[in-house]
Amino acid sequence: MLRTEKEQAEIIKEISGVNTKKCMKCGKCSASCPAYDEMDIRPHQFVSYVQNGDINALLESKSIWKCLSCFACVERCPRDVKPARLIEAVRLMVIRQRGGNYLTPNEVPELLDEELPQQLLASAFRKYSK
Amino acid sequence: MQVENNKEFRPKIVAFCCNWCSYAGADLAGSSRLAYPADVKIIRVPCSCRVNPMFILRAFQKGADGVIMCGCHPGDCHYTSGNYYARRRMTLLFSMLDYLGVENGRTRVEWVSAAEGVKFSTTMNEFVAKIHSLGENVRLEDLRCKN
Amino acid sequence: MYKIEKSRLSELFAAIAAQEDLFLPIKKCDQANYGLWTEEAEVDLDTLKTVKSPKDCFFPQSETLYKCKNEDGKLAIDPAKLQDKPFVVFGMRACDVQAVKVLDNVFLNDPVDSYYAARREHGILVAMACHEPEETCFCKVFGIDAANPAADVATWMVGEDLYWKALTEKGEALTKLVENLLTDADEAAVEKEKKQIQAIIEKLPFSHLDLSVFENSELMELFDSPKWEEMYKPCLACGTCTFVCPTCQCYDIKDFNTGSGVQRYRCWDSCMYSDFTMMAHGNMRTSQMQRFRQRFMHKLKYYPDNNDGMYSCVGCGRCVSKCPASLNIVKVIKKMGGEA
Amino acid sequence: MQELVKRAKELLADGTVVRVLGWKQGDLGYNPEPAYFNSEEELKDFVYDGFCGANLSKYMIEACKMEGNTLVFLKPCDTYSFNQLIKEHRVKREKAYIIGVGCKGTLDIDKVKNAGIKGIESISQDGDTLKLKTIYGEKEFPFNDALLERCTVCKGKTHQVYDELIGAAEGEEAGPVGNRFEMVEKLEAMSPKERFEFWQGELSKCIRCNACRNACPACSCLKCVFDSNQFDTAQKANVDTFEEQMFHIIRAFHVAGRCTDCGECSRVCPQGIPLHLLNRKFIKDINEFYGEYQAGEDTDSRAPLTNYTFEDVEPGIVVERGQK
Amino acid sequence: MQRIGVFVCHCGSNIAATVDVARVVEAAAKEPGVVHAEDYQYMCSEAGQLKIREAIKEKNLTGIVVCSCSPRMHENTFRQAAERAGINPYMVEIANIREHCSWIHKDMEEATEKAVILARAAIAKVTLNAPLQAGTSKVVKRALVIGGGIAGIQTALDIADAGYEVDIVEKTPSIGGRMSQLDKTFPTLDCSACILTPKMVEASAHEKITIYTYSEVEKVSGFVGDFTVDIRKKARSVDMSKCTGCGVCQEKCPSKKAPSEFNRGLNTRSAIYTPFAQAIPNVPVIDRENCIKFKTGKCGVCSKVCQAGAIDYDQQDEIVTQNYGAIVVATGFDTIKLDEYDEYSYSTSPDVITSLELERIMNAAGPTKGHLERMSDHKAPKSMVFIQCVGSRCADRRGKSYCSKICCMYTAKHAMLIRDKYPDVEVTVFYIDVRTPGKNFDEFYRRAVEEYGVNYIKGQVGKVSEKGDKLLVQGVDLIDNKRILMETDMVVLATAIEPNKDVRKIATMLTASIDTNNFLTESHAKLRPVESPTAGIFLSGVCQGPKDIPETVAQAGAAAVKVVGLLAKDHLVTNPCVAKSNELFCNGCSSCEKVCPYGAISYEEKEVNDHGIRETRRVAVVNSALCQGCGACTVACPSGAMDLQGFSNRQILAEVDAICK
Repeated sequence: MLRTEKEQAEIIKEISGVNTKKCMKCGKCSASCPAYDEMDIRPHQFVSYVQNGDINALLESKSIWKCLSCFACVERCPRDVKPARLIEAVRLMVIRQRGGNYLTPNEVPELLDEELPQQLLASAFRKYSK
Repeated sequence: MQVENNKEFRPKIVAFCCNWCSYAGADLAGSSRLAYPADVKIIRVPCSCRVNPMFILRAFQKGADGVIMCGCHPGDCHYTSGNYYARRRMTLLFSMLDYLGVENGRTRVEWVSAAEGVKFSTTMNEFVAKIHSLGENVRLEDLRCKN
Repeated sequence: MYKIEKSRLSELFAAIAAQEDLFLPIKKCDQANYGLWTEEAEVDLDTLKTVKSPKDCFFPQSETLYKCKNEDGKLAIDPAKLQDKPFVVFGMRACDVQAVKVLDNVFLNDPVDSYYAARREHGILVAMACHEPEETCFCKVFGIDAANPAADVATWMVGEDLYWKALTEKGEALTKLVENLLTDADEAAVEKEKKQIQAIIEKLPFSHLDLSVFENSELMELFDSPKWEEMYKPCLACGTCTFVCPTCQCYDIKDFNTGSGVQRYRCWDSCMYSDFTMMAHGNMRTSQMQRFRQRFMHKLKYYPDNNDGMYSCVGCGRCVSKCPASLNIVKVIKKMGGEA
Repeated sequence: MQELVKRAKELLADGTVVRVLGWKQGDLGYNPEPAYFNSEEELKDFVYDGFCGANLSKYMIEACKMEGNTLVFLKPCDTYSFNQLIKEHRVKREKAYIIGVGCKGTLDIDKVKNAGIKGIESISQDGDTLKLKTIYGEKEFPFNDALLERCTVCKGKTHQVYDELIGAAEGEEAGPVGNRFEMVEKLEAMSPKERFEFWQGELSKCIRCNACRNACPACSCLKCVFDSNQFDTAQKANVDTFEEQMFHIIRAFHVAGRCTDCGECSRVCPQGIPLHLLNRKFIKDINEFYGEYQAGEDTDSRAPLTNYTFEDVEPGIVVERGQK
Repeated sequence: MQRIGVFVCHCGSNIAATVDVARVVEAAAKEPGVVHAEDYQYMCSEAGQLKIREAIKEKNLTGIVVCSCSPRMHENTFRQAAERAGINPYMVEIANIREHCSWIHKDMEEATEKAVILARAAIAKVTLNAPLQAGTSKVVKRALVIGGGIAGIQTALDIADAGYEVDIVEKTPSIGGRMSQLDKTFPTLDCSACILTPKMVEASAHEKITIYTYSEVEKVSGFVGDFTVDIRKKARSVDMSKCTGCGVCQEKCPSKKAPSEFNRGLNTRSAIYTPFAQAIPNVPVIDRENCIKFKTGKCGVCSKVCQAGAIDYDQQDEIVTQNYGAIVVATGFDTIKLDEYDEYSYSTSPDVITSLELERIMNAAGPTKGHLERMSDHKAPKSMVFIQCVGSRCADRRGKSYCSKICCMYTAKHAMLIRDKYPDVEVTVFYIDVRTPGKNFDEFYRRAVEEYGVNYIKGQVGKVSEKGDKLLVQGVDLIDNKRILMETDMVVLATAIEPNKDVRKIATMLTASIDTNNFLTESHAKLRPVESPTAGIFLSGVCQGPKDIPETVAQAGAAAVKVVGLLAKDHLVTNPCVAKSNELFCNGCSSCEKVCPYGAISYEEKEVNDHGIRETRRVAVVNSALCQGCGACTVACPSGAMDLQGFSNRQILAEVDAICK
């Protein structure tokens, strides 16, 4: 069950479908990110961390919970790298290791708030469930 | 017995290569010493659009086990549009052969530029391996050419 | 006269095939054609006319004459083996049997065609009377009796039995070979069948065509008739009529490059084809009208003139049913003045 | 039919045409032949019924070389062939006066005969039933059961080119018809081995009579490649190995994108080989790969094989599709 | 019967180390038709060639096969050797036993076996070879240049200076192109107009140069040495022979609302206009879509004020047909559309502009007379942000995958000029990489940073949004890994460039090949960079790939030399391996004509004698000067009437047979 970081990096690439080699390190993902300041590891760094196999740092980072899943980085990336997918993949890996959802579908209606955009809820559900 | 037969099997493979891209790609594979099996024999044509379906059928009739056609990448044809016509012709021909029950791995088209010596070599290695797995061509051979 | 139950025919075929190659009508992909009998083959004796005639058994559509090879700069020739074993052709109709005689006149007269002669020598013809002649049949016009086929063995299918009668020495020999399967029979049932067949033939629409115009007219008069011009136009110049015809005997000789040598083969040719009799200088028959005329003049005039009045049409009617343009020799006979 | 004859006579009389190309009564109930009529007198033998299956467009190639104009009767599906021939400069539109004739479907006498009806003396039609007088008594046969395969998947009753219509209306729809690709799809679903056996069985019957080629309006070559020495491909050899298939593959390939699916090849094959299944495979592939295309619908579009787009599928699709 | 000689080359040890040359000779000698076979160390050497020539003479050879390296290397060498020995050069075939055999196989047995088969295939082919005669075609001593920018002008001048007639076709009312829109040029900060206009004047005054402005190429036929081109001269509505260029009509024109193309729509112009003051020719055109006279039938002011009586409302488009020996494409570029880049607010804020718009703003003849100001409120900016790589190096559908090459340098130029002229303006450049290969280029960029204090930040901008009358730029500094939120007055986008939209149409007319980005393809990326693969078509400027002015001018000169080299010949030798139709087999069906990329096939009604049948048939005729020998027609032809000389059906089949033996 214990995997090396390198193996984990491969799994993350596979889950996310991201080819990290396509990144040209322009930083537009980070520049576009609304949660940038909250993050310890920034979206553009996610790409290079995965590329370099520094997965433990990512698993422990708070960035994965700070990402809003707004996909601005995916939309604007000129090289079609999709950093948000990587973040999501790392998050999934953490959730799977812990085993258990933070959120179940039944809990969703209670959280509904007229003020909140639907997208946010969908994002939250993505984030906090397997 | 079966195994031994397969070991003996030396497929006959005809490769039609266009003069401007793929033949040059094969030359580059050669000068880069990128090996591929000697079963592949190349016929030079000016353009992939010169390859008549009749040539391919004839090769099978005379006992070829596989036929591959290589041309410039779509958009790069020396004659502007030749490979586009070739692409349609070969698509339809291959589909028809498949429909007649001929193993569809016996025919292949690959676009190889003059700079792609590596691609030429890997393509040929792959294709020869494929033909090895398919074995001898019996469905399209003219028995008169057997002896 | 012998008989055998219809249900035991497969035993009969197996017995013959155990000794000799047996060719008979076999149904494959919905069509009956003569083929080599095997246990799996679907024998079809009910179809009156096979698509191709049994001509193939004596004069195959394509046969290799010899092979030659370049062996270290020297030419090595390997001639094809002549037929040297007996074989049986079963189920031939009276017209098809007559057609073999037409071919004999061509191939067995000097110069003798050794390939054909060998097959004729070894071939045993087992004919079968036509139980239900069809509207396209007109063998009667050529004096052929579909009820009494004149082969080595004649057979009649009556009810649930096949009646068997050897007519020649070859036929006797074959009978001996399968004697243990046959039982003695009297001729009454067969005589009745014959009468019935003859009665039907009388009623067929083409049975009374009149050929006298071909006997009484000068060759050039027929040749120059303006009617050819009127008749040929629908002809598509395909070779269907000639390839289904049991008497067409024209062939071409060609070479096939096998890569390692050359096979010289001969194959049926068709006078309907534009390159028929093509020579270096060109072709003497340049129009389809001429080619069309050639076929029918040959069948109805040239051949009979050279063969004591024997026509080289046997009225099998295959061309009548197979011509894509519905042209046929009957229409020609009628047009030339042979309306019954 | 009388209306056709009447109109033909008028057009001959007023000099619009000098000859009529139609069908002539045969000597059996089911074998009318394509024929030229040069005078009013000759038109007495004119016939038009379900057995007039021949596609007269092919004859127009020769007719267009003759002096004067020709009146030709074309069934809806024949007009596709005519258009295609115009496109290929094989006929001249101005040399033809086209009467589009209505079509209720064309018949295959072999279907009747295969049902055991022998000795047919005459045939008449009564509503949906064919009444057959035979030597062996009176017989009946449902009209629809005698239809040629092509008519069970009729591509429409609309004439693509004509000068006038008789017995047909503009934009007429065909009744409910089957899916013409049904058998092709069935074959595609088979394993390669099954397909190979199917075709081996069918094609080995071929006698190389060339009826399919010579009846085909798309096979309009003055000199077929199989008749010339261009490819050293003998036309006359009949060997049950690859040579037969070579002929049929190349023939189908040469008419790919030009074949209107008129079905003449299968109609005329003396051995009943379903040759249309080869052409339809190409038609189906062309439709799927390059967009719907019906040859003969117009006279100026580029045929699929003389055309391309940058995004065309790669030949590898054949393998990919096979893996699904 | 052919008498064939086979010559097997050792190529030193290149071939002989893996192929048993002696066995190849032995096997070849046994092939039908072969009367001579030998091997030699280096067949391509003078001694080797001598062996070939001697054998041809001694053995009366009719054809030869050389088993050696790729025909791409030495086919011509051996053809010439054959010709010197008196046989037709096209009676030579090469069996490639080096690149395709000895170099890729290790096993001697295997390689030798393959070499024998390759030799056999070549022998089988040469047996069917027929002598071919290369034809000649004439050369029309006149060149056409499509596009009147700096690339076109320079090419035309160089060709004209060599003494040949040149026509320039320019789509807009004046020559000058993009360069005329620029203010200063890097890296020397020359005034663009100062260096361009003299060239424009020189071109217009050159006796060998004819300029067609407000004109487009309509149709091209023909082939290298003799192209026939239809040029559409669009109706100018002004008689060029009468107009004095006084400009009164433009002043008086009441319709002044049309956006100025020259100023990138930053201001407007009159309906009758010359794009800019130094336009050549200095003759206005009436833009009929905006002209009141053309829209309503009333007005006619320009006609009334024109002293010369040059206004002609009835003028029609005119087609000029001219023949040319060579054609140069110099169609240039445009900037890409930014409609889909919402994140930069280009469509919504007038203060977000492209660099080319900035050029006009900085230009003294531009919409602001050279004052740097915001387009929204005409206030002078206090700070400016430049964003690099907008649409360049993009893998998505919005942008271009390539680097536009010029942006880094012109941005440095802009930044430097602004800091120089307006030292109080803060200038920030967001970049991904700064790419400055070129003489004095990096020094130039460093000066912008070091001497002029331009603030370069590594990191692409994520978003530009409007905040009051300011623009809020959101980005990151990748070096410091810090969020940057910056308020600024103007944002300048270094927009990707792309080939002019019309180039696809022109490439199709010329059958010149084009790549997926619509840049014209060169014949060889390294060795023939200014020639299109289509003979007689040459490339100049950005239509071939992104480049700056000095590179463009250099390429223009190179293209001109190639053109001059072509025009200096009286005749061209044509490739004899062309298609040929057998009229006896031809159906006249037009299939071949449809697939011919060169328009080389035409049809004629011809009386033929087909084995005694005489009739008039529609038959295909190949113009052997036009045909390039691709063979597309041979496969389209169902009857096999069309065949390719040198690669005939029978020749290729013979090779197939020999290989499958």
